[in-house]
Amino acid sequence: MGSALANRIKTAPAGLDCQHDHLAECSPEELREMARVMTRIRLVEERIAELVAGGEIICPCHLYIGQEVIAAGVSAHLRPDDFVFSTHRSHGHYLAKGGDLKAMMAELFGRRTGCSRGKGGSMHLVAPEVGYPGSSAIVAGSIPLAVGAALGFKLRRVDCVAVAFFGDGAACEGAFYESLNFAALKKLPVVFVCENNFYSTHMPLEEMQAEPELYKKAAGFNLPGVRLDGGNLGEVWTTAREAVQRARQGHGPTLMECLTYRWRGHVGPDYDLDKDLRTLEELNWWMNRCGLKKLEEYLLSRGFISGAEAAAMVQEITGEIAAAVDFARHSPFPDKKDLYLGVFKGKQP
Amino acid sequence: MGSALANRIKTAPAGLDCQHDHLAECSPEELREMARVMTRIRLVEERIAELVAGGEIICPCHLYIGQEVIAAGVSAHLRPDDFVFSTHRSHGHYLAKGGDLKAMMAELFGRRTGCSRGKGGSMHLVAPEVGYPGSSAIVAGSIPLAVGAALGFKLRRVDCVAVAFFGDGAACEGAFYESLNFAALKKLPVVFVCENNFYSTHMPLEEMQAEPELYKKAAGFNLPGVRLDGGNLGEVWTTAREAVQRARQGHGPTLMECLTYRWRGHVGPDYDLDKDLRTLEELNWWMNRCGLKKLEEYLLSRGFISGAEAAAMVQEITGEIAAAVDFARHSPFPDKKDLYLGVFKGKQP
Amino acid sequence: MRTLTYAQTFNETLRQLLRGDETVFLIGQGVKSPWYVGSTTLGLVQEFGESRIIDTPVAENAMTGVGIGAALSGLRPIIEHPRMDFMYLAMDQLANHAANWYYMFGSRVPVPITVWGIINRGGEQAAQHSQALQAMFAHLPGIKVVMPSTPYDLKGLLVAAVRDDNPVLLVDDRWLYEVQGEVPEELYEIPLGQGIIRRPGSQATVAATSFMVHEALKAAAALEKQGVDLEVLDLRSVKPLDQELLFASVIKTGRLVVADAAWKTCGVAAEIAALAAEHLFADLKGPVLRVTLPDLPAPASAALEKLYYPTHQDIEAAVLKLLGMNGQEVEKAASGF
Amino acid sequence: MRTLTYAQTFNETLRQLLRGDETVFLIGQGVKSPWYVGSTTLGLVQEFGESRIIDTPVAENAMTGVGIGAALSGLRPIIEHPRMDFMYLAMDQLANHAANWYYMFGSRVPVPITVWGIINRGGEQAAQHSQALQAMFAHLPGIKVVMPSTPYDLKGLLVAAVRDDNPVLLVDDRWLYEVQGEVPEELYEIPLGQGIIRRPGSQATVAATSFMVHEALKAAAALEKQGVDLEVLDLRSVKPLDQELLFASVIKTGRLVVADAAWKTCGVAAEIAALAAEHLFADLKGPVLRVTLPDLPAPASAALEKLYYPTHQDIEAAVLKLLGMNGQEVEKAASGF
Ligand SMILES: Cc1ncc(C[n+]2csc(CCOP(=O)(O)OP(=O)(O)O)c2C)c(N)n1
Ligand SMILES: Cc1ncc(C[n+]2csc(CCOP(=O)(O)OP(=O)(O)O)c2C)c(N)n1
Ligand SMILES: [Mg+2]
Ligand SMILES: [Mg+2]
Repeated sequence: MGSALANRIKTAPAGLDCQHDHLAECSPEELREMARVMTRIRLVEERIAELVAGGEIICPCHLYIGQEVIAAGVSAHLRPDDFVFSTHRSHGHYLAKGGDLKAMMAELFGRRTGCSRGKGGSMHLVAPEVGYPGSSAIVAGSIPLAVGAALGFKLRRVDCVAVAFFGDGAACEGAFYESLNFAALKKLPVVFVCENNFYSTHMPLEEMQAEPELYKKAAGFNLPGVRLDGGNLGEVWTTAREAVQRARQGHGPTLMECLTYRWRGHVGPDYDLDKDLRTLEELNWWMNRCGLKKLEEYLLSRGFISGAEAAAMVQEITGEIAAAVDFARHSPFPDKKDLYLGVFKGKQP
Repeated sequence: MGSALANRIKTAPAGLDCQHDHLAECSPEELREMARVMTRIRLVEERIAELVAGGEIICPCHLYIGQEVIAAGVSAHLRPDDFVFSTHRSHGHYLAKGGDLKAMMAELFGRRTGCSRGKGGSMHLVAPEVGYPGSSAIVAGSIPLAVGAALGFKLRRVDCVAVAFFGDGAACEGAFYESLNFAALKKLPVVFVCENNFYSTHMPLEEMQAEPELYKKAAGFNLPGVRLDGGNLGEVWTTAREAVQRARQGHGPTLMECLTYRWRGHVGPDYDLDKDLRTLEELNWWMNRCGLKKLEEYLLSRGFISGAEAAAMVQEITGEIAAAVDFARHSPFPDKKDLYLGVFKGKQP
Repeated sequence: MRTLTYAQTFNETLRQLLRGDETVFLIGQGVKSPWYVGSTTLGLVQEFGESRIIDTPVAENAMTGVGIGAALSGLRPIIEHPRMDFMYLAMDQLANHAANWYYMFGSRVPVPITVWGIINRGGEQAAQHSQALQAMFAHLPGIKVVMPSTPYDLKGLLVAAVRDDNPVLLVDDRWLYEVQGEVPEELYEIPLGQGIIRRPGSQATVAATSFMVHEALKAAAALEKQGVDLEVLDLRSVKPLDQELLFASVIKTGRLVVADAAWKTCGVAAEIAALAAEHLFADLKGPVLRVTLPDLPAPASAALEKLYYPTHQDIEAAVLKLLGMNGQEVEKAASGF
Repeated sequence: MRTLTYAQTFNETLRQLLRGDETVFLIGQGVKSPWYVGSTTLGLVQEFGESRIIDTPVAENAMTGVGIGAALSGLRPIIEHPRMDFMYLAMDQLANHAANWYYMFGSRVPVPITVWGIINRGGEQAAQHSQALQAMFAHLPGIKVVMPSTPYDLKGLLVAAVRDDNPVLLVDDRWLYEVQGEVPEELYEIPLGQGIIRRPGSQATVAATSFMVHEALKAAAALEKQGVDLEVLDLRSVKPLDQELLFASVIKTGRLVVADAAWKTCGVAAEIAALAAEHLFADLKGPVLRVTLPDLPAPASAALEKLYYPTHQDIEAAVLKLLGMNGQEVEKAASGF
């Protein structure tokens, strides 16, 4: 299941070589920063996987491991006043946009110090201070919100951009098409980033979509749609640069379909290999083309980063994660007063 | 407003000549029957316009005048056990599928003898005995129903076909896209007939749709989409023949976009010419290419019908309409017992 | 003070809100139409342009989400739905998103939207074009629901809704459009959550919403002739509800009829009755009666509509029954199947 | 008789219905998944194939409409929604279409669908993945709503729902999946609209739905030790409602607590309380209390979930309060804002 599409991407002209070309347009600083963002996401997610397995984190966690290139490559072009909207699989987008790690970890631990004060959990992270106004766990639910934020930017005459991250499953929902139409009709500053990881829960894309090449949906609404290798940072970065620029300059929306793969199962730390949902072969195929590893190799081979620097980066991040977990563990739980607080803003009726 | 599109169709290779070619495939009997269906719809609608203007009919009536070719040309290929689903603008579809005129008129008059016993009104006609299981006044609402009926036919292994008639406005609703996807995915025996009359209530199509060439939506779901002149009976008839046949033979759905125009305003007998909604020029342009008139001319010029026969047909229909109005007028209103009857089938709880 | 109709007041208030606050805009179906939403939006697109008066494609779900997203980006949209029946298509954005956002994200991101939901019934429009869905929204924790019955209240509640930092549904019944009343020129607020006594009385309370307030007043006038002194309470706000006023009235009169022109089961009238059963048991002198729609879809035929929609007569019958003054049954309203 | 869990019963009943009637099929998200809807559908796709066990794209609105359309063409679909939260997206098809069709077309075209709506709450899933929406559907005239609490009732109600010619919503709470009970092998029906007394008692009635029936039974056991004799009424069917049984019970005990694990305002508990206020005023010895969710979105943190979901303790507190045996406040349930 899913391998027909995996085959399709296998034959695509993507990979390290192509990446070289695109990445050449990035400065070493930019590349190092993206490597840091991706490594941080990867290590955070792996730690969360452990904490879920160990029972310390209870809330359902949809891990982003394997998809890091996309969040990093897109968010590299965003300012803090740009908005990112995400889904149930939101950790990577939150971190790439600059969301606070401690607040996120505390949220996963259900603590009052969490970014949503323990009321949201993994699927509902928030960081308004850096342009991350909340993620929706309703499939396709935040796509119209991104379009609306873009409309807001336009009405307010600010040159901000809204980005909607969503999965291939979301491309089955009517809200997606209604959103494409309105965004294109009004030429709104929004970028639609479809992270096509070929599965929606247990369902392979071909069983959900009559046209699994999702970028083709754009043509029906007169906006540009492109399909790219979501493991290829260069491709993602340059395409996103163009899409964000188009949006910022008032030329309207773009649909980016990024082919990718979630290494873990739909939810939690497992790999969904049992139960006949997907094959080890397929998983290996995708793990072998890990975008993060390719970027590291690129940086090392160019001398943009030394082995020692890379190790130091990992160590620093590991320390940061440990501190975040520690913070979460020692944070108080919300209590009865918190429960009744904040249905409405302003004085309680 | 709307004239950009009117211009587009003006340059299309449609018209009487083209119609000749296609119509040559119809037998004189078939042509006469379609002429009868179209004339009947036209005359019924014109009578209803009078009755609404005169205050005898209260319920909101969305008249089909100007679009008759489509209902007639499509339904010519349907059997009584095929299903037609329609919208708020349903009179033409109901009549073309064989719905009883008296029951329809009584329904518009709000009488107990109406096809929906006075509970539905103009927007909710029904004739299950001829494959017309009800129309929905929710824009795009009956499109999924048609897909579901098609699924039912497939599961029951009968070679019936479901047809969804809907307007250009419906192509803005997410339900339309969800339906296209599922129908194409499962290769269901359904024909999507979009009657693009360039307006959705007061809104011209270009203000609603980023891609007003609606047939293009099909490509995003791997089903054939064709745009045709909905005033050209030959084009509609041959395209529908192919689409219905594809469906019936298990080759899946087709999207037919039929360009057309409603002569009257969105609802009721007026022409929506005041209030700057559309121009007299535009209306005249469309009225000049009346599909019914063209068909009459064709039949007369070929000698397929004589002037006397045509006049007799009109007279017969006029008599039938008068009888239907009479029937409606003399039918009883539903009463309190009727009001409480029939929320559920079976004994009342 | 000037006398305006409800529809005129709507138009004026929208205009003043749009003039006074650049962050306010109007989005919905028909807002630039000459007829789609009555006369409430006439002239707005001419004054404020298509960027602030956004007539939308028929796509209720995303268009509602677009309004919510715009609110997240700092604006104060008024999201109009020409019929509540179409709001079913927008339920996900309203219930899962707007109503949850502030709480779900730990009080960090407010959603200052006003949802203008129109009840457009009668005229043989039938089951898909007649619905009154206030109860569904009142059931949701995170959305306020107001139901103005007079031009004055409309202005004050609409202003308060737009200025409130939370999702507020304003339920607007087109049967009120010709109601006249005195309305101040300037903008003012009526706090969300305040009811009002429309007519003080001593023998029974009719707690009513929206159009039914006028029916209740008619009933009061008719009953007065029979020597019955009715108190009419206009709830104005269904959520939050002015329990204090409600309770005080019932404590005074000892009898309660609730009038709400929507379905009976799990409706707003059920909630008011339940509150009475919970908190006013000792004060009640008799049962709490509901005057509502029967649990039936709206029929088309005018002959049936006449029987379907509750009127002052149903209220009168209920009150008389409570007072034991009449054997008359509250048939229509109490049919409850 | 065999003892089965509720989840096993679900699986067996579906299997038997599919075997016994070619017109029955199952459509919804996750119906062929090894985990999406618990173990309720395990093995079905293997036995009946992908044409009758249709796992769908994520497109709630159209997929529900597809089920309805299939019903119009002569089939009896079971339309599954893995969470009630997602049903907002299908509200138009359920409310405007399925619930209206039979009435709107003059009793000519029935819509024999069973909607299987799953409550999947707890586990820190938060506001968009925890909802219990029975009241919204009970508010709609044209749809029946049943809420089985035991394996036996599940089977009988599911069979009756599928055989009924009308739209029936079966509200399925995953917290019941491990409940055990005796279940006959063969298919049988429990008529829609019949409640049942789970435990006869004399001092107060607890009318409960679904999972709350078990909490009520726990409360009854606990209260018995304090000498309180509680009657527990399992409503089973919310619409139609077994008014006769409810009224008889309250007439006997004179006291009523309603327990429904959904939002309070305009909820099912409100309706029951309103019915009591309307019809049982003379029989009641005290107020009608509601044990429900507070009017809050579901929070994530387990620490908050513990406070959020009502339990037998809330029922006990309510009963004791009614009996004047205890100053204890029914804080959680009666917080009502
Ligand atoms: C409206 C709605 N329907 C169903 C679900 C259940 N659900 C949660 S995640 C998911 C799969 C989404 O797949 P995709 O969009 O591809 O994102 P991915 O998980 O692959 O990142 C589904 C169906 C939901 N959350 N919302
Ligand atoms: C869901 C929904 N939204 C809005 C409406 C109001 N409405 C009735 S007809 C109509 C226009 C439909 O336009 P189109 O689909 O092009 O059909 P036409 O009237 O042109 O035949 C609208 C918006 C509705 N009935 N249903
Ligand atoms: Mg996916
Ligand atoms: Mg149209």
